[in-house]
Amino acid sequence: MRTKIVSGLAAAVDGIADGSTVLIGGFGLAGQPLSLIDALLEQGASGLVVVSNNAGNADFGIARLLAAGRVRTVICSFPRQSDSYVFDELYRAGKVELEVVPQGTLAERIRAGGAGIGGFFTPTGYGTLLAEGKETREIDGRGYVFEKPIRGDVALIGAYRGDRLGNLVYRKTSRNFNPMMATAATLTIASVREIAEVGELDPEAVVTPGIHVDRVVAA
Amino acid sequence: MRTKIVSGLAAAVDGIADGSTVLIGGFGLAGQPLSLIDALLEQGASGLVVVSNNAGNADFGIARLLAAGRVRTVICSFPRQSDSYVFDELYRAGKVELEVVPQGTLAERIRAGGAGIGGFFTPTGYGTLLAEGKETREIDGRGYVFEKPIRGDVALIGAYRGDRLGNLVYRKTSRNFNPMMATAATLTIASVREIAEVGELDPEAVVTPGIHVDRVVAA
Amino acid sequence: MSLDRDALAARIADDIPYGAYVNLGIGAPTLVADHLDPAREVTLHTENGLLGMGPAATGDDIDDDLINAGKQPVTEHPGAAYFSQADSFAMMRGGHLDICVLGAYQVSVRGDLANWHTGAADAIPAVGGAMDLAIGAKSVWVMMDLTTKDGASKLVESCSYPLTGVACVSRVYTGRAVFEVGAGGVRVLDTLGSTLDELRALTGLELS
Amino acid sequence: MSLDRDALAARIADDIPYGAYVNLGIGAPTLVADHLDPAREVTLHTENGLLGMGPAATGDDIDDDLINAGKQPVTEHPGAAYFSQADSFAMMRGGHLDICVLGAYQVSVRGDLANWHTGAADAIPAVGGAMDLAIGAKSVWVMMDLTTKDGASKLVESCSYPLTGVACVSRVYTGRAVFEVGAGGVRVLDTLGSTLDELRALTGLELS
Repeated sequence: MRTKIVSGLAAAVDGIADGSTVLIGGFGLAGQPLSLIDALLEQGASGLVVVSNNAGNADFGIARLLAAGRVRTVICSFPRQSDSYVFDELYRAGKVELEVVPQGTLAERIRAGGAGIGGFFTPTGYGTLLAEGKETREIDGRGYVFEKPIRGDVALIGAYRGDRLGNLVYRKTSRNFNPMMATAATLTIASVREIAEVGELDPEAVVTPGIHVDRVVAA
Repeated sequence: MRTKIVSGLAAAVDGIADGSTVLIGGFGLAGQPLSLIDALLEQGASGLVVVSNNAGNADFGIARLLAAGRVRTVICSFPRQSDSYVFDELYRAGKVELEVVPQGTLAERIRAGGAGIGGFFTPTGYGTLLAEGKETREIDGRGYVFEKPIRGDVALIGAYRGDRLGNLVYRKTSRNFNPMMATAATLTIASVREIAEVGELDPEAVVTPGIHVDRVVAA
Repeated sequence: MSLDRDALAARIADDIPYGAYVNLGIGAPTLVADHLDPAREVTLHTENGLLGMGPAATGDDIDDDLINAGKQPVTEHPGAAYFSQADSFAMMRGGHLDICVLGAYQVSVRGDLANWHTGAADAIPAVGGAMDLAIGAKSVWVMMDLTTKDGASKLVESCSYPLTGVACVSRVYTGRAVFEVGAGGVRVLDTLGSTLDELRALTGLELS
Repeated sequence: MSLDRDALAARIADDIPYGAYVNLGIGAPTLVADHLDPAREVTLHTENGLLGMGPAATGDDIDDDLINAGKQPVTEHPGAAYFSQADSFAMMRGGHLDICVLGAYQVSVRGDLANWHTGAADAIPAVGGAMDLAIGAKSVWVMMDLTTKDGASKLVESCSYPLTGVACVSRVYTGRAVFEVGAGGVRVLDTLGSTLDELRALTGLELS
């Protein structure tokens, strides 16, 4: 019987290559797949490009990957937080590159990556530093900035429940970036708090259909 | 107490102006808001631009609006059906204009209209008749066509259940174009089969949050 | 020798790998569903907003809210999911489907597809999801007769009908033979008992 | 005379119309929520994916999965809805929110907003949702002190800090006065007891 459920975190992150672009779900801690990030650290891949809303908190999650020197570039909307000292130090030391993207543009670029859209015009950021060097266009009298899709080699997803077909549901605001990231990577790995039986998840309420998910691990 | 629920179909379609662009949900009959369309016919607005997947079936729904001469232009993906004789005759007689849009592009253009996106590049239709006269661009070696957002003055939505705040859920494949259309109109009017109490709809499973809906009518 | 439509559908079903996500176009391709071995756990997508589509609905199972892209009543399998058409076509356009099987008027040797418009001056254009399906799946297969009723080859050097998609088809299943098409031109994958000379005569193409 | 931060929040709350959909930015603007009359049925949006946000969560109500854009635990009201950040920012960018109340470093007389970056050479840039909020809502209101601690006006002819959005703010609430800004320049809406001359002295602007 077909199953995307893998046993154990090591199996979940198996095969992630050095230099991969890794999309990591979560907004702050909500929906951040901490156990998968720890497993990725264990697995050893380095030279990573991490795409996430933040650049790590305190000494866990993305901050651990950063502290271990595994991350070459961070693409995020908000690196600076009260407890982002790991990122801050690396950044000031020139040891990690940063691309700052407005939060809604980040979400939309990832969605575009998963949806086969080649790029789009957004009014967000028009006339600001973050639009410098980017194509702009006036459409119906309003200024827009051209933004390109973002895709990952891998996505690490923090979900609530998932079944063996890969169907996922999230819980409250931990949904955040996870559904788009699940669609935009070559290998999508989801950690779930509970495994559901096939048919248990309401087909009207599945947020990420199984087609977008390659591996599911209970963690 | 605030409520978006209106009593009766006449109140639901009140104020729709001649010349309006009307987004009409549904794919074939599933999710097509037949009672709202009938009410619009009764209300009398003419010179309408109708945006919908199809151009009417037999003698009901959009076909009734067409037969009554209320529609100036149809923007749709698939006008020709076994029972689209009303549209077919008007079209051949030069009495209605037609813009044919690939189905996925139609869905994405309406989504863009509701999401404040100024336009996007899609690979769909590249190198075909439907891309003639449109801007194209090669991105990472693939050809794309530039497509613009679609917005409506009015959206007529066929939902399953809705509450007084305007939250909506759909049923099975009757969801189709309805959620995007609900976001892309100045005035969004939803017909629902059942009114739900506030709090009855699972916040995780609401497909159209109430912010997108102006009027709800049980019909 | 040649396969009839049902045998051809069975052959296509047999070529679909275990666990694939598949969209079957309106018309003959829907026959493929009847031949899919359930043990192979193929998941069917219908672009009007359902992944995990089951067989056609009959009798009391008919539900007006549950239809396929051809607007026929269908059923859902356990583990199904519903979504909007924006999400459904994002799934298609984003390359998440493994295989799409489509009918065609013509396919060119480099994989151009013509299946939405005859080009007739009085035809009412109607594209539906055809152009999205043509360019969306990882592999696009065509199921068609090799020739028209008049004997003209539908596998052609260059399509005379308006295109649905450019260089998008990788494989063409006909009752007379199975072909590979694409940047490298056309190649016969399976003669289905025909001789190459017979196929050359039917198509007017240099075949090997 | 001037309003303290809490009184200013109350004043803003009082200006929000019945039934409005509102996003309150991180920092001082969140105080506005405490002053909203429930009878006015204002619906709060938090851009991390919730419409129908309730008050801050305390004690047993704290749920790590339910936070606001400032990552503080909050609650949900009956009739709430959760959605992805793509949908949440589509809601914002698409102009569906009625009002967004934001803090600011500077606002120009034509409504330019600077609230994300001090421009300091060693600052780590971090924009979050600021640029989306700046251009998304139907009306963008700023809640800020009129002057910095050093006495420099934050309402300026032209922003010296990097912009968050161009010509996007329509109203500026400060403890000293309420201003309208935009294409027509700046206008005092409510002096809150200050004299025009006092406000001119504080801002260095031609005010009327």
